[in-house]
Amino acid sequence: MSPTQWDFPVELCCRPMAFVTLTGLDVVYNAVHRAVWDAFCANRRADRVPISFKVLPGDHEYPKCRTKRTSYEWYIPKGILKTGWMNKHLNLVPALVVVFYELDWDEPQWKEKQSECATRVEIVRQSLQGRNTKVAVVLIQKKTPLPPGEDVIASERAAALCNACDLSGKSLFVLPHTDHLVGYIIRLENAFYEHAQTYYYTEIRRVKSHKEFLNKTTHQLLFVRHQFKIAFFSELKQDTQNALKNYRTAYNLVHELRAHETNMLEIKTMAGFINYKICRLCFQHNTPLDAIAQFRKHIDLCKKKIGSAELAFEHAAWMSKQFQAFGDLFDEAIKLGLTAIQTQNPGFYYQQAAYYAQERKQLANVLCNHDSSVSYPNPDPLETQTGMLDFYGQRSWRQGILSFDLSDPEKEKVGILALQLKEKNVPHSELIITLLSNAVAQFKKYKCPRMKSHLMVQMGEEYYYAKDYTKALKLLDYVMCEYRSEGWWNLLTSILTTALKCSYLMAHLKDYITYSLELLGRASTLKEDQKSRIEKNLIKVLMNESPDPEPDCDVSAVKASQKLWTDRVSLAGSNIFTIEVQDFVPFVQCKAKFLAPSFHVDVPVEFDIYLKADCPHPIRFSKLCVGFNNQEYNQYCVVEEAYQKSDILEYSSQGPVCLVPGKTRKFTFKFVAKSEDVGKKIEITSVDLILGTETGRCVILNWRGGGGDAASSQEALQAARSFKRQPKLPDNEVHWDSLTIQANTMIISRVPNISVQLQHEPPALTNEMYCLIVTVQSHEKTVAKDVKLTAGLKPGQDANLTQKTHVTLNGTEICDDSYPALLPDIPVGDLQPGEKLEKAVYIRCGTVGTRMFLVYVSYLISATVEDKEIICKCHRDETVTIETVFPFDVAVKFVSSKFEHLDRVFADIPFLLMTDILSASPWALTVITSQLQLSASMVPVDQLESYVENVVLQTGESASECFCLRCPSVTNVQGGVATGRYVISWKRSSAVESVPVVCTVITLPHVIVESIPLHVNADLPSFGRVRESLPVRYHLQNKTSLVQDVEISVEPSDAFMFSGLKQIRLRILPGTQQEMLYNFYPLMAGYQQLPSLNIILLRIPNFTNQLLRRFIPTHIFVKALSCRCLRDALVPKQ
Amino acid sequence: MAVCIAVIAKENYPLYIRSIPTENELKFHYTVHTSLDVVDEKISAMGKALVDQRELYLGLLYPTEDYKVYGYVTNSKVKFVMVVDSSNTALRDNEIRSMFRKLHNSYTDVMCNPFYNPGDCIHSRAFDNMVTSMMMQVC
Amino acid sequence: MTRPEMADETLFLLLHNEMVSGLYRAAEHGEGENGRCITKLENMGFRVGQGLIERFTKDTARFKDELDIMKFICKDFWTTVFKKQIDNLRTNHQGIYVLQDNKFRLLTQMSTGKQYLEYAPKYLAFTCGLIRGGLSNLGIKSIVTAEVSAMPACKFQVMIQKM
Amino acid sequence: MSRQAGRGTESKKMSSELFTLTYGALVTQLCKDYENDEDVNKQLDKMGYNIGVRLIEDFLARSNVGRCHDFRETADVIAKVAFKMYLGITPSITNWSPAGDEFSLILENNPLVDFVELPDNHSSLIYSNLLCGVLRGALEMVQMAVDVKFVQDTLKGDGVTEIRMKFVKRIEDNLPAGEE
Repeated sequence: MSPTQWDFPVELCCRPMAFVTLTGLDVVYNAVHRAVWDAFCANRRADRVPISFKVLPGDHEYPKCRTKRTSYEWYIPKGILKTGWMNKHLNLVPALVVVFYELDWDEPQWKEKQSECATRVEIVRQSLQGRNTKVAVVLIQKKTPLPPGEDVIASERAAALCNACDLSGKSLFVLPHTDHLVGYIIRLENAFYEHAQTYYYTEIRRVKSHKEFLNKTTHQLLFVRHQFKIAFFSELKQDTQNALKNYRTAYNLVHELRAHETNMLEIKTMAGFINYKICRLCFQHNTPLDAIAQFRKHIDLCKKKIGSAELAFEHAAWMSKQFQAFGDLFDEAIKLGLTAIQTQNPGFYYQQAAYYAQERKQLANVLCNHDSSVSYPNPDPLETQTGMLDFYGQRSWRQGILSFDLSDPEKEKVGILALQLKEKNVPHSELIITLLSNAVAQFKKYKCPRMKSHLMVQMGEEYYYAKDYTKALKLLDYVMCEYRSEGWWNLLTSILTTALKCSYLMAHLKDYITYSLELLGRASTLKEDQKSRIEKNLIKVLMNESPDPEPDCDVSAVKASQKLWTDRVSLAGSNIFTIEVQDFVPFVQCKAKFLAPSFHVDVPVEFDIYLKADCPHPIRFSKLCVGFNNQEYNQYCVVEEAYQKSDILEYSSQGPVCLVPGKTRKFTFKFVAKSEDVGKKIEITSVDLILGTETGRCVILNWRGGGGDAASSQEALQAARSFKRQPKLPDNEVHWDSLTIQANTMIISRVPNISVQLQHEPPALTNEMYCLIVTVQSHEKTVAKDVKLTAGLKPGQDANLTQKTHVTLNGTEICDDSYPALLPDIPVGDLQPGEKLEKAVYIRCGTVGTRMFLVYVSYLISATVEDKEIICKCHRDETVTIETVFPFDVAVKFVSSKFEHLDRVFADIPFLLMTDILSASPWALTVITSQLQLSASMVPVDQLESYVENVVLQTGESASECFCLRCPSVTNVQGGVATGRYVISWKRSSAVESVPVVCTVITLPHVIVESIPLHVNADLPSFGRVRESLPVRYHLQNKTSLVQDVEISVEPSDAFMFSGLKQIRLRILPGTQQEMLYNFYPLMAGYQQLPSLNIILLRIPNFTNQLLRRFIPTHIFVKALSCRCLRDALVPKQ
Repeated sequence: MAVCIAVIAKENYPLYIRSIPTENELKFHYTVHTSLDVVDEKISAMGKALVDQRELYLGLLYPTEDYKVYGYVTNSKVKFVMVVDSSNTALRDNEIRSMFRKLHNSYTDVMCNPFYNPGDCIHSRAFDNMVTSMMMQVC
Repeated sequence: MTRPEMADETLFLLLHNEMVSGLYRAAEHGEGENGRCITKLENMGFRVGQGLIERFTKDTARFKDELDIMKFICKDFWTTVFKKQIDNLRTNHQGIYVLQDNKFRLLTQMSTGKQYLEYAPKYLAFTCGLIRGGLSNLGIKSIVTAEVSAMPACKFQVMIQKM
Repeated sequence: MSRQAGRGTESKKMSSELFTLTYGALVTQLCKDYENDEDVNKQLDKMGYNIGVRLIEDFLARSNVGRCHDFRETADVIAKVAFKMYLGITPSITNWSPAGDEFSLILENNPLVDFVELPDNHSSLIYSNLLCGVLRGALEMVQMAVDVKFVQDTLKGDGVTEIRMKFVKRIEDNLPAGEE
């Protein structure tokens, strides 16, 4: 924005710096000079002294200095501060003039040069007539100077030059233009800075010196002026402390001035300036609280200083500016590191500035509404010869006139008129909005969301006044939800009202309707009459007519919009608007409720839609339709009425979708669920309520899900807690609050009407074909079609079970591993009502353990729902847990021919294999047969045949067999020799013929085979008799391939006498055998130990008798005497 | 005396707002609403504060040009906001304090009225009178 | 308002008993089904709790945290209402508190021991509500249940529902 | 800011708020449960009666007042002892009927109605009707049939609360009075 009359002048706002002019530099054509100048200007950082340089020609004319006043006796000041003054000392009157001159000490034409330099200095001095401005000379030299003192010529010529130019040595400088330029420059400018400071110091002294001449009566203005000047010079001198001090006094002095309507503006202007300086310095000194305090004081002092009533807006403008300026200073300080807080941040000042800007606007509207005939006065009373005022804050048409009574009232009038007419063209809203948005930015930063929203509302409203409706709506729309969500209804209402106006003036249909919907709703705090006005308008709009204008809208704007509306109307038809009402509080409330959380597929799904209107008059809707996650159903859930456009106006409470205010209306819907939706969730995804008709305009109020809106949840909560009595309602009506939304339901399959029974005889025996008889009976009224049976291992159990379980329908043969664990969907045809069906399922379990089996019967049946044929898929399932056990345990052992347990057998020597089958099954088993399948390394000694054929074993009974085997040769392998397999064929005794025999194979244990050098066996009768001879024949067989020397001895025993070789050594050839005969003669009866036969193999010392004992008997039973013998014994010997 | 007195629910919606009829009430509604920013801040800050600092009286929320806004929060997180004319310098912190106390007592009685449903807007003669007295009384 | 600070306890106990039996009587006469009696008593307690806590916390400092509040309930609140403190407060620090009263006022006039155990719930519903209401007004949503093993001792379990 | 110190240390005395609020909750609950105020009043009276018949025992036990000789004496005991003991107030006894069989209890303030503000839709509710029931029940236990009702109520905007009691008859054989 271009600076207005109220903006502070730049010279006030800038930071005052010592003003130094540089002459004798040709920065355009002379490269060296250029370089020098650049060195002065280039990067002036904080560490460089604060000087503002300016290059001027040597003969530049500086402002003339007025001749010093000798006495203030008759002097009457015409104003407080000249508008030119600050600028003069910032940019026109230098503190120091520097004359640059190229001159080396060894200059040949020294004389000439010296005098030229002198004249240059003189010229400068001339034009600074009467000022204290210092002059300095800088010699630009090509050579680097020698250290001081060493260069004799230099020092003397320097002295010469000084008095030629009548300069003190301190004011003569040498600038060797070498590579260290910048260094020299910095030294130079520091020197300049000192000169400047002394200059400003003297200026301060000068001003102070006037003081004594002044008197309180006539020179009040001067007190202020001088104080200000001192402060300002102090600033130039960079003495901010004193500056501040003096500004403060200046400030107090301003307020001591006699204020009057005519000089009010001047006083306020100056007060404003000084206040600005003070605050600025306070912030600079990092004492923000002082700044704030000063500002508060300032405002309190000036608030009421309004000035002339006709120009009241000026005061507002001025106030606004004060606040804005302070806000800026504050913000500036923060940028430089000051920390602000939530309750004390620049935002408040911008906000206040905006507030005064608004006030200014209102005042302007009142004071400046001259009708168009009034023209701007000519000549322009605001014009001045210079184009500017002489003193800050004076009236152009009476500058310098101090008398309080208006010398020329006519002139005054014209002047005021001019100002008023000017004010008329000020873009107030623009100003206000800028300030507001500044404030918004601040409050955003300091966590004040609500304040922010509030300001945005104001911005919106301002845009509305500025007729920028689009922007207005954008803002209002943005903040509405804040107020809605926090439930500040009357704030929301007022915002909506403005929004409605905007949308009306833009003839923006959708918005217009949306806002109307909410303004009619329960959240709106509008009066009934307003509501019914809006409702009427809404209906008009729906009937494709123009609505009446909103109250107190700008007349011209209304005209414009009416035009727009008529245009809109003309292009009627196809005007369908969908409005998502969920997120605000529309005037119709909606709740959808399924009657049950789940429905069987063969009963109709039912739900209610409850609607309630909060608008003043009954209203008719053309259509109500409900949307589902499965659109299939949408078609069944529509209520529609065909009515003429005209009906809409007359509020007859008839018609399917007519809502009477405050009454809860219920719509019940029914539909038949699709059978493919069984097991799925049906969800109401939308409820659409259509207002108006396609022919006219048509609004679709759309609720996502089962209704509800921005306010409903809180209301529900309150209602739940309430102790209020709810008046009794007729049965068909309900209390709105007591309704809860239930927007989804499950579709579950039809209840099956069949029975499934299972018969079987647990436990199952490993590997048998376990029979499970499934009996299905239909109790359906109609035929159950396409009955399918799924049977087998219930899925989701241990994976290994699946490998070891096999199911088949064919029980006549053992099924192998190729069979599945579960037989899916075995078709078993149809079932007539009452019909019974039996199916045997055979299960083979390869391992013991518990298994869960599933029997699942599914079928189709047609049902009529709402006289609509549907095919329902029903199913019933049964699960059963079956234990599998071993049918029997088989024990196997090896024994010697003497039935002694063997842990090893001897090559080529017969031994016995004994098997023992112990039934573990609770059911009787029939062993069909058994079979011994020998491995190659074993040979049977005699014919192998089963001894247990068709043996029936009850639980716990066992059947044994014994086979005589021989292992021909020692083919010893690690872990012994494989014996073979023992195969038992069996079935349940109870099982029918057709049931297959189960073969259980037992792998026989391995046995260790050893060779033996000498095999001995004995022939002897099975028993002996006392005193009867008992012949025993021992066969000794050499199993080695060597001749064996054998030493045999028989130890005597008390129970026997015997005849035969007592001790003998003999030799047995390889592979042959020797026979020894003994005749034992038992002496006593009983189980007697035989005389023991000891054999020693000379070649094989470790051949022990223990080994022998394996083969030959050690005891024998001896019977008592026979009678005959007794008698013989009794006959005495003659 | 107060120019506007408001009771704000735990959830920050207004339970009761009354302002002197002469002024534009909407303005006060905004003032009260915006002051909640500061209340929120103070409460959240207070959580950490020491016991003696956890006073119910929140003090001056923020000053505007022409009004001072004070705050108070009950243990049930219901907020009282009182707007006072800045020109009215007679009102010291202590007066404000005691006014809030009165308000709180009166509110408590409302809470104890069996026919009042907590969370609903306050319609109570007794409370009205109390508020009126505070807006009338010249401190 | 000049209101008498004290009322007589007997009157309250009788009132409470009569509330319980009155409600059940009404329920039997088909005026409101039986199951809702407990709920009704609980709701009444809730409302009373809200009111009481508002009064009792009028002069207290703002609470520091949940535990601070629970302590207040066990000490000040309980004392004011039942003339004794809760005997034992335990918590798992995950939002479950168990308040144990070894001689609960509303059970003392019923014969001690296990004799009338099954009637106890009726006589505790109101108090459960009282606690819940108090807490809810202090901004703590909770579920309160009671458990009696041997009268007149009684445990109230408060389950805080985080929002 | 010291927290509420534990009150009601001396036995039998307790925070009146609990009683008042509980009664309030009861009344509002009944208002919700019953169709109209008349039913509520009935219910309150009935409950009061049941309380009364029990309260009397406690009363006789704790206040060792002997048998009353006439209705006036009864009135005094009710006002000066019973009300004081149970509600901490002492209503004044006024406008006796000439026959001396009827009098009024005037309650300046009624603890039951502290904080209560009747909504407009409960014009016919007799908020404190429980008291009538209590008095009736209690007296019946001492063989006195009385008729008790509110004739003024501060809740209804009357200056005071007035309970009117009328002596009906002596009950000769005291039949055990069960709950009504």
